[in-house]
Amino acid sequence: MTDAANGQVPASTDASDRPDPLDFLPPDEPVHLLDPDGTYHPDPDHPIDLDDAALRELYRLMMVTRKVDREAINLQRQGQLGVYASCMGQEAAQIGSAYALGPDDWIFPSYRELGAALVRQVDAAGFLHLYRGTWLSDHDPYKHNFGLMSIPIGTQALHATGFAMGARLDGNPIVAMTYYGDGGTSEGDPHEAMTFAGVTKAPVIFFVQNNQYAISVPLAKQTAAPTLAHKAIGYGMPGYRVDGNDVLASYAVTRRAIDRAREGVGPAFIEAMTYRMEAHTTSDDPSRYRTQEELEEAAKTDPIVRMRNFLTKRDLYDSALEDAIEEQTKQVASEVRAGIYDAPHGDPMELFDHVYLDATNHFEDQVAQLRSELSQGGEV
Amino acid sequence: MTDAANGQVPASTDASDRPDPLDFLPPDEPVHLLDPDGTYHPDPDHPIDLDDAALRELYRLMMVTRKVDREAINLQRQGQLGVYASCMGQEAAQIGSAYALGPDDWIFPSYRELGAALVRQVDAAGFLHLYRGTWLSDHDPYKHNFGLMSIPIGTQALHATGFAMGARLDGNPIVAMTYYGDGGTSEGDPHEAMTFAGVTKAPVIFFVQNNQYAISVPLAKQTAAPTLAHKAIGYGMPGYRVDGNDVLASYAVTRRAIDRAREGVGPAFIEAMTYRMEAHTTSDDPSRYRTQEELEEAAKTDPIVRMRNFLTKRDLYDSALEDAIEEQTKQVASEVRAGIYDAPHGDPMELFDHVYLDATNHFEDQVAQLRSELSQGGEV
Amino acid sequence: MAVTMAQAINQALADAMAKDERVLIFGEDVGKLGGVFRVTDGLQATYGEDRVFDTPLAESGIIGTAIGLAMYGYRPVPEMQFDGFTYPAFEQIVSHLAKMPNRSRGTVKLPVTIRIPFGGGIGAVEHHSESPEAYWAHTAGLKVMTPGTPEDGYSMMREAIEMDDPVVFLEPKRRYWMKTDAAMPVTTEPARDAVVRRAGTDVSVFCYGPMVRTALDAAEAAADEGWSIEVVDLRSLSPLDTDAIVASVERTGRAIVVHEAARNLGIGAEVAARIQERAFYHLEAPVLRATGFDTPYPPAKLEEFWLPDVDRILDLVERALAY
Amino acid sequence: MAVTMAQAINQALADAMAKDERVLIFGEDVGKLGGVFRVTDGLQATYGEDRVFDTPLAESGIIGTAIGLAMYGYRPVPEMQFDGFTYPAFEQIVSHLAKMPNRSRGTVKLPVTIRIPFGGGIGAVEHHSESPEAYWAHTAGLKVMTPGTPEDGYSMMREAIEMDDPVVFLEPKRRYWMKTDAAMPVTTEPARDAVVRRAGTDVSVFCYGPMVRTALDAAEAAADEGWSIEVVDLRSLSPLDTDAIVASVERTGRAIVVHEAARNLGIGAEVAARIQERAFYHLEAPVLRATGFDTPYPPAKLEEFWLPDVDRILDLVERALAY
Ligand SMILES: Cc1ncc(C[n+]2csc(CCOP(=O)(O)OP(=O)(O)O)c2C)c(N)n1
Ligand SMILES: Cc1ncc(C[n+]2csc(CCOP(=O)(O)OP(=O)(O)O)c2C)c(N)n1
Ligand SMILES: [Mg+2]
Ligand SMILES: [Mg+2]
Repeated sequence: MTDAANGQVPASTDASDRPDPLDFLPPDEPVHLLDPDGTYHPDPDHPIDLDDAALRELYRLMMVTRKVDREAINLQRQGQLGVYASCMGQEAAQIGSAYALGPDDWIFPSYRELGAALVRQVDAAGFLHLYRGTWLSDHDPYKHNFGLMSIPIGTQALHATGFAMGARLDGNPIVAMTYYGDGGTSEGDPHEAMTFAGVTKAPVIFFVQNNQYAISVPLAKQTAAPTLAHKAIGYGMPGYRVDGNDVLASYAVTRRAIDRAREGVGPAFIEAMTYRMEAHTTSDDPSRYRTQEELEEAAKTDPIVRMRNFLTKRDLYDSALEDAIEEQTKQVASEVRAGIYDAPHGDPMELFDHVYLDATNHFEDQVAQLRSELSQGGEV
Repeated sequence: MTDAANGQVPASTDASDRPDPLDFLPPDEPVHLLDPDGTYHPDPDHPIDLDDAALRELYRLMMVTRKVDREAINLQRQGQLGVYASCMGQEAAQIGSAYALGPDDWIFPSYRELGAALVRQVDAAGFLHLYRGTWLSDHDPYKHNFGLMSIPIGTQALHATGFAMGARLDGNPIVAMTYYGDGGTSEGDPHEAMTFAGVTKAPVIFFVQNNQYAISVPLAKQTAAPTLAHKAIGYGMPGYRVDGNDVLASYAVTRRAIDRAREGVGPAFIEAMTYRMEAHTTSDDPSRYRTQEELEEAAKTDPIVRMRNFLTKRDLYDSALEDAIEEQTKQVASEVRAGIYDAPHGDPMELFDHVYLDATNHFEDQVAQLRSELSQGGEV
Repeated sequence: MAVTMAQAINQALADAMAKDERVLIFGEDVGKLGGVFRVTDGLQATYGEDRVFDTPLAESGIIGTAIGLAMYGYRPVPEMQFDGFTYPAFEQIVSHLAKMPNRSRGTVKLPVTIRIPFGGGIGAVEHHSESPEAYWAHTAGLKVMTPGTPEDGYSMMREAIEMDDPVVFLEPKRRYWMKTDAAMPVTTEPARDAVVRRAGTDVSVFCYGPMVRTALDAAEAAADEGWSIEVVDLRSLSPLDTDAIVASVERTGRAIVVHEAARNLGIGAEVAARIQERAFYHLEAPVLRATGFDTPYPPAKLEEFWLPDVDRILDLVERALAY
Repeated sequence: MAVTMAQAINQALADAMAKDERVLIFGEDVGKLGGVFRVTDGLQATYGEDRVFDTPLAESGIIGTAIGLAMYGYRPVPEMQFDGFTYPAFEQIVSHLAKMPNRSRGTVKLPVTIRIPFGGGIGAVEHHSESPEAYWAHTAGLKVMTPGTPEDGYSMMREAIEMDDPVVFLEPKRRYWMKTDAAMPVTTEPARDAVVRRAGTDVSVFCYGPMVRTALDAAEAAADEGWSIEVVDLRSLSPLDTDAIVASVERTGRAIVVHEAARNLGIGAEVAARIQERAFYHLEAPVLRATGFDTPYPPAKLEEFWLPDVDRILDLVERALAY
């Protein structure tokens, strides 16, 4: 184990075991398949195995996401939601990547993943109940393979890693993907998650949407790393970089990482370059930290326009499709409005029901107290 | 800021600002200047600006460290210390690196840095009081520019970083160096420390002694990184690698990183390849997890023998030096024994004195209680 | 001109920075944005990016570097953006900030003031309405204080920053918009002293931070029922001003503790334990606790049912008087 | 053949793994080394490296991945190597492990048992003798239990692992070498129940974990003075068995709580608060607390002066009887 001949004390892994570190480094430029005008640049390393219906579906999902997102902002303005964190501008990153997963794969999201949620068919109004405060979470994670939205930054990366470790142990060929932001890469938890994933070769994908800001803090104040993807080598996994406003590139890069993980090769890190078009949340005032010009520049990279241009060039886009999608987005938006406006207020007595799963009667007196307060107030 | 022309959303730092990432990667092999037989390989990138007295001093410091270390193990066996974490085998890494610091620079150590402590002239018996449990710490950090020994793994990396941020803010050209182990690289705190250091260009050196084990856990189970030094690029700082059993290489590599930091270029990470020759602590039983052969192989890379061979080849070592050092180590060892055996038992009433610096009388009754217990027991 | 609690704290930070150039402010979004509650608004513009700066998104990093900066000689005032996001920094706060001065036998001073907007009542999403004060108060070596008025927001903040001990400074976020006509700067009682906000003879109500206003409202309502409530604002949660607590109970014979935090092992437990230890023969009824329930903080639409309010306090007043 | 507490827990882990292949054990050095206290000794050899494995050195990582493994369907039994090293995992324990089942309205089950050797008395260096139980007990959603005997070490561990709720299982490290002649497996009372370890009529002494033995010794010594002490082992620190506590005080009229943790906001505060709430008219003396002091844990040479012992308990017994 030690190589006394030249007096060196080498690492306990043999040099021959070691993968070539340079393979873990990101390419100089993010992978990019679609120009803003829709021109497609095929890339043999990143093939697109999608038929016409699937290409249209990606577009449709982005359009629905944008519409629900807009509706959520309206609902917040109307006082129906307490707050909302928009994913506008990030639809391609989310939908391209989530679409690359198999049906049994899992997602461990942050609070901004409406697009990914819609790919997993999470009910849009249900998704928004977190923001309305009806209940802390509304969907059944096991029905959609979509974990609870995690608000404490980066913490869900560990849940994804543990889940993937479990799948690997169980011989179950599924992959877990976790989403977080550029800011999230600074927290200790994603660091520990990547460390565990590297060592256990857990089939987990760390998908980071680099939308340039953590609330008001720009990337340059977040890290001095050449790119976020350069972090991956430090955990013995590849760091990929992709143009996150290019839904095809997001799909293809993620797909490659997923296939690799499913084969048991190990985890991967993906940095998707994108831009947060809206305020951090509806409570935020971005005029304090970014300029109108910057925003206008960024708007020119809109992921939806780009995909529409591509579909048009391919003759996959026509007014029939346009009308159908418009119809559908309107429908979804009205369902969302109804789902929120008509939502039950939540039963206060349920507060005690899920604190412990094994029944315990230790807060009987508190249950009684609340019941009596409610009956006095006549509130329920 | 966004480059709409090709539809890419680049990072908010200009490409021209970015340093060449490859500069941050470690060399293929650790820097190594001395062969086990003492042959010296000059390296223009790592000059040794030490005169003969200094070369002898490095050797002397290693010898004293080894002796005090051995004495500490004896004292533990005699029941004088509760436990002790030996640095045997790691003397070159610690002493070479600490010797490279200027007098006003600071060290933020873990629990295993006896060698570094002796370079900073921390009293050896005082150092051991932590292990004896006389008091939680005995030396004055401001007298030696040597922080408190940190037992929770990796946490001191943040203190070093904050200190260095402070120095930079203050225009004070000092450098802070923090020591931790291979296992420590997995914790969240060093990750956050390197992130902060990278962004603020704090003059801090992360010096990791890769002694192959975290208690019983070998490096391969700690991380899948190609080497620990490959972590540095993820924070925008260079990752150096050095043969930690080569005191000259440890000195030279650290010196280079320190000079760079002092000039304001920013932090650096150093991985020193070494080997923990003793048990993790005196409470540990390493026979459970490593073989006698492995230990014997490692013993061949002894850093002290190597330096002695070098001095001999240079005609800097003779029996006069040998005798003088032997005399001195004996002297130090007997001082340590005396310092420990004669140590006061600690005044229990002092337990209340430093909890708050601004006096408060809120635990008066507890003070009274202890005083009464002591007088009843007649223990003090 | 009326001043809000948020403005009063902002003014205290500005004045502390003006007085002592060793004072530094940092955290997530405290710079250009001025903090999500605008408590650090304008400070970066006035004092520059060296003294008021945004950090990477890492709470352990914020507190750990604050410790290093304090060791260097600065007086850091780091912000934790919300109560629920202090937990990643728990290790640095509990094992290092609280212990290092003691561990060094007083050699190392850590004059760090951690600002934390805390508590519920603003309809926020999960993790944004926590009341973690008991975690800090149980930790020897930390001072824990919380203002219940804009005046205290100013004065206690100044005192916290000037103190050589580490302070966890809990800002009652739902009272950020509470106003006073008092002119700043203002000096109120020393932070270590509890203050009687309203004198009374029947029941002592102990409260702090966001619940001071609520307790005063309850006292007002109780007066209509003919009950005379004494409202005591604890202000310092660690150390507690036990003498003032006991003195009040000696006057009234009955006590209620009010806080948002869950009841189990909340500050109310310690206050009750001390009262019965020190004023056993004065008690005419058990010390009762009007608190949040022993459940995680509820979703926004249900918080009104969870949080202690005037009615919950009055219920207990009635119960206490029935003994 | 006598069995130590450490061996009893080891046996419980082995039996749980044999019974249910979803049980996983992991943490720092739990594999080949068998844990620094050898509590997991031999388990990796028997159950393989897939089910018993060493993790990287990262406590948040250990608990965070335990949550993910539990979501997948495993029943993880992670180890925190020492009490003082649980703090880096505080965020994952408090914000996720404790809250996720509630947040998901019961959909997500997290049957995780965190093993933590805790408490002082073994002459260890700093951070190795902490008593953090109040932090966990204050956190709704966690169950907190600690055995005071080898039999409970076995039986409560089996129960914890079979429970669907997250459990913080505190192992009193200075009692690891305490012996019993009872044969394993053994089934003791359900973990939720407090148990009267010695009946008495004059004063109730409530204790748990490492202090059970100490309280029994104190009761023995008190008998020589003619005082009859009832010793109640709380076992579950959250939820507390309030009924049993109150019943004991109704019998004796006097109560003392004993724990190593600092007094301020320790478990004793909550026990005292509940006793006076529920047994006000039965109390003939205030509930007193024999605890560690409100200071950081002392260096090894001074721990005997800091830790509660027979004398400190007897002092309080005498004080309680003097009322
Ligand atoms: C542990 C923690 N600290 C602080 C916050 C407050 N906070 C919410 S979002 C946010 C910025 C996140 O930035 P990034 O990770 O880039 O994700 P983005 O919001 O841009 O999608 C902050 C600081 C939090 N939610 N969790
Ligand atoms: C936060 C924390 N977790 C666990 C421990 C227990 N522990 C003490 S030393 C050690 C291994 C450290 O390994 P490494 O970082 O490689 O340093 P080395 O001991 O080899 O010098 C562990 C797990 C600790 N001290 N702190
Ligand atoms: Mg972002
Ligand atoms: Mg090591």
